[in-house]
Amino acid sequence: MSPLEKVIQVSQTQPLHGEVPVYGQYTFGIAGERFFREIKDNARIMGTTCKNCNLTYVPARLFCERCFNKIENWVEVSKRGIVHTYTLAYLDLDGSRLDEPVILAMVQLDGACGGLVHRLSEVAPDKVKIGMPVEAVFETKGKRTGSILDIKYFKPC
Amino acid sequence: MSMRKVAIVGAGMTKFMRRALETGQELAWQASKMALDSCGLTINDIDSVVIGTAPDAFDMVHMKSEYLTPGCGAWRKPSMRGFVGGGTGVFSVCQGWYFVASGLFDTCLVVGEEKMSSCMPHPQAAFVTCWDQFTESPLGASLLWFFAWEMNRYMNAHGITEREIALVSVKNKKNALGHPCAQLAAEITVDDVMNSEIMAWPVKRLDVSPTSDGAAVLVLASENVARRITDKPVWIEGVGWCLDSMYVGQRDLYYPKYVEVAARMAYDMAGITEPSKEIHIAEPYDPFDYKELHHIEGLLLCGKGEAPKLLADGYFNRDGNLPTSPSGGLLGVGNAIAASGVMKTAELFWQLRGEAGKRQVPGKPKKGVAQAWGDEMQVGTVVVVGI
Amino acid sequence: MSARVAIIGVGYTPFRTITPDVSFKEMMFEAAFKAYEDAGVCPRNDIDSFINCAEDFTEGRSIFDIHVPDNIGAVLRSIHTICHDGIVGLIGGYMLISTGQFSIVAIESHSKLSNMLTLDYLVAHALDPVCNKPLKQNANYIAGMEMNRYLCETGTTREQCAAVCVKNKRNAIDNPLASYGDRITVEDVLKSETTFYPLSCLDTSAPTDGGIVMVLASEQKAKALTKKPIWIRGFGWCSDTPSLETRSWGEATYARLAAEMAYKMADIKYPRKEIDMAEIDDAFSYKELQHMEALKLCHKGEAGAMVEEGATEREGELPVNASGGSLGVGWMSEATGLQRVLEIVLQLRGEAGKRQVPNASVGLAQSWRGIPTTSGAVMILSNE
Amino acid sequence: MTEKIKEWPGTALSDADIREKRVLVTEWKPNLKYAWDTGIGYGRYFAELKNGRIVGTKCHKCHRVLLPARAFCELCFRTVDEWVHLKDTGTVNTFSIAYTDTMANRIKEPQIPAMIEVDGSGGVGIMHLLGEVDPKKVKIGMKVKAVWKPKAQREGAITDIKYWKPL
Repeated sequence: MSPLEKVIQVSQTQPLHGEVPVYGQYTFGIAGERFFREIKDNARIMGTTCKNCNLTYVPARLFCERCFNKIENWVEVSKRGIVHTYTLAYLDLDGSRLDEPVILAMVQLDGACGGLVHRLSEVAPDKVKIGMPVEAVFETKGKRTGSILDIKYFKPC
Repeated sequence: MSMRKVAIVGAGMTKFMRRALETGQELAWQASKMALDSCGLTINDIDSVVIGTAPDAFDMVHMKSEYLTPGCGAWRKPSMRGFVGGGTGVFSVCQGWYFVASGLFDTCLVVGEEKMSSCMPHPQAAFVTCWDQFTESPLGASLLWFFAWEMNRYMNAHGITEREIALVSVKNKKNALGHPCAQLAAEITVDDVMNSEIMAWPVKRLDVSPTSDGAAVLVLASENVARRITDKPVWIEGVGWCLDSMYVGQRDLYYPKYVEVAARMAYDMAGITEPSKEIHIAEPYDPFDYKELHHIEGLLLCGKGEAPKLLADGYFNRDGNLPTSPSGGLLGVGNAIAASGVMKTAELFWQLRGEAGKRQVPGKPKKGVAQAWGDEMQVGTVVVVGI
Repeated sequence: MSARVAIIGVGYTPFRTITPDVSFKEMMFEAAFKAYEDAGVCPRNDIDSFINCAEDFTEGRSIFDIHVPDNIGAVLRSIHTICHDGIVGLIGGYMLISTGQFSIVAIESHSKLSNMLTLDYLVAHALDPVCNKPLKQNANYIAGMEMNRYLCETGTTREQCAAVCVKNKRNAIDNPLASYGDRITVEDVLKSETTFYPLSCLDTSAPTDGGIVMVLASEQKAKALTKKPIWIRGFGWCSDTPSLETRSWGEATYARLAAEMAYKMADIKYPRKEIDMAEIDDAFSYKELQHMEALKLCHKGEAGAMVEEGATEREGELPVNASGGSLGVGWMSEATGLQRVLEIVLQLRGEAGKRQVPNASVGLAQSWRGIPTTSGAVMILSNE
Repeated sequence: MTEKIKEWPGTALSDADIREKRVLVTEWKPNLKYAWDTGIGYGRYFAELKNGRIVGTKCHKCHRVLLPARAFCELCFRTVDEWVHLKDTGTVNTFSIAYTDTMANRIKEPQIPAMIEVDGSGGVGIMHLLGEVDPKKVKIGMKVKAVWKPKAQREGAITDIKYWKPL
């Protein structure tokens, strides 16, 4: 057989399997370190305010992505906000079908230009609405590790 | 054909560190902000952004240039990530050049960022996912194999000794003592290198640059804008880049042909016919000590196999005829891959403007060349700058 | 800068959902070989520079550019990889030629997504490591959230989104390259399994394999080499913030900004009138509508009605995705943008066969890099 | 410029900062899996390795042997013309003695990765390992021969050759 001939039978095909055998270990950064410690230690959600653009970033940032200046002005924002948008996720991370959907929402926190993407709970999926007021439910203090998961979920309020 | 002139007008960088607290976005922002401040510009003055960053396996974020955009000042701006492995840092300067030289943009922020420490269990493990997945990676090939083979071949072809090569490490780590961002600046001896742990013979620990987190940034501008900003623009006079075949086994590793091809492209553009005479200062890529010598030869700054002798004679020292890696290079400052290539170009920017402080080479250099290497002994990227 | 740049050659492999008969290298070679034949150029002598568009983890190789030069005739030549959609690769080539230092540049991108076994994990790996990854969710939830907000802000209905699927899959029947051509109804789409409410299974494009290569040339070379140059009249691209927390959810800001840049460059003032056909990203059905509005082909909230009324059919006033789009052809990762440009090139050359749009002379191609990005590109092409 | 900056940005952490949890970190296993199609060139290359044979391809335009076998010649940019059977002997072009593995861990018994020019290929090398040899005795130019896995254990992979030993 000459190489000019193509692969013409399934029996000639055999893929080679492989994977990416490394994993990620991420630091939280200058702003992230303080933002998540405030959640962990004080159950407070903090933002940083860019006075130039009059925007309060949540999660807190070291710099303003718009005007590119350093932001040093830390402010506490509300644990409450409204559902800016949401979805009912019927597929798991691996693509498999879930029995019950996970409710995921972008929660616009009061007083912030941003907010948090998180789960909603204590609400039936068909009762969720855009514009619905919700509040953060924190893990008990001893269980908080300094993570977005220190907020268990948001619930209607 | 007459070409639109492109200048470097500002530069900034972070310290190079084994592991940084800052996120990749924050590192990029710190260096970008410093570069903008250095030439009195704000982000509103920037039309376009080039994001130079090596494999996603380091920062461990898929499509990491998208993730990095806010830190690179690319919010709602056109931004592009050119990628040629280890050659990316110097290539991103080439890419910034074509952004401005095309006439489409007047300014371009060239950001080199790397956060290698995010890759676990070790940044080096990322390389197992680089090589040919069919015929190379299954053998357990590590990055060091390639460098060891090449160093061995280089020594064998010219009768060079490990001690002669070790002198590069001594020189660069010493040069780095003057660099405020250096990770591994040190006063060491050839014996120290020779006695350091063997990693993959002939490569020993002190022959090798560290893995680093860091960022380095340049501000590029078209001629009319540059002249408004500064009275000391550093012109990008030539750029070149080239990739050789990935099939290493059909090439002789004793000489980096890919660097020569890239260098000739850049020299042609810059009108340089005798590089060894016309270039005053060089920042060749030095992830391993022998690589600096190898690249000096590929850059046609001396004949094949001649670099070790010239090095021993002090020719490449900071006060020598042709100072190489006056920054301290990757061996001294650190090897935050793409950031290091930008750092090398930034060093030439500072040196040509006479702003390199403790590292300033004497004799008011007017023309410099920066170069990076990458991939499976494949990539040459070259920038020629002048005042 | 004033000199024009044209596409003078295109080459592509057949697109299929799986391609076990060729390695990615052989797929790249085949597309490149055909493109160089089409352009009448020899890669080893005539092409000055090469660009490949790819992302490492999609290919499963870090530093993917290692694996590129051999496959497209670029050994020991000036070549670089751009980690972006294929349209941005074409923009890179355009800029290289505009410097005056390069006359002919080749751009390659391909999809071998069938070799990527954990696509959902790949998408999730692009999320912010600190704020988003720890939720351990299938990242396509972002599409569900985006669609929901888009429907809410514009009053667009799920039925209108479904009409996009119906149109694109039907268009794909006439495209020999398309893997997902079918005759379906709005009902079929609405009844298909909900994946991320309000998004359903049929609202979502599925992957396909294929390689595409294009050859660009300066005006002088283009005129010498081909009778049918397709001119690049304008382009734009940009990324909005990647941060889920501060991005816009209802509007495709990136597409609007990219279009503004492209229209300015192409001197287009009334896009709906001046553009004859458009290939618009439809990775999800609502995206076509959201993008049409961002591209100013209609007012906000009007795209749905336009599709329902048939204005974007192949015979309509402004044909959109005559190729079948991603819903009909299949989603091709970073090669998707080139698939869009390929359709415009074939149409403007009059080589689109059964699906030929009559009298088209100005076409728009637009791409989006997919979840979770807010990154897109626009290119305006013309045969005049 | 560099002299004017008092404090350069960047906050260096030590391993202990992470180990002792002085800073927050989070981890992610990417779980990226692939099955790469071997296609025309590598497909046959591996099938022949399973048979205990090394094959390359040949381009009649530049007269080069392509190894590992490939379907097209990257220099002439055309499909190749024929398969060629090569010997399983060769010459060491260059080598290393490696004391670290791919994860950067120290290993006790060094590996000897080498570039081996396969006989009959006109000097084209493939990457592999050397075995049954004292690392101190390895030399560039040394003649070697492939040591194959027993036929039943071969799976059509580059690892069907265990290593190469001195001839």
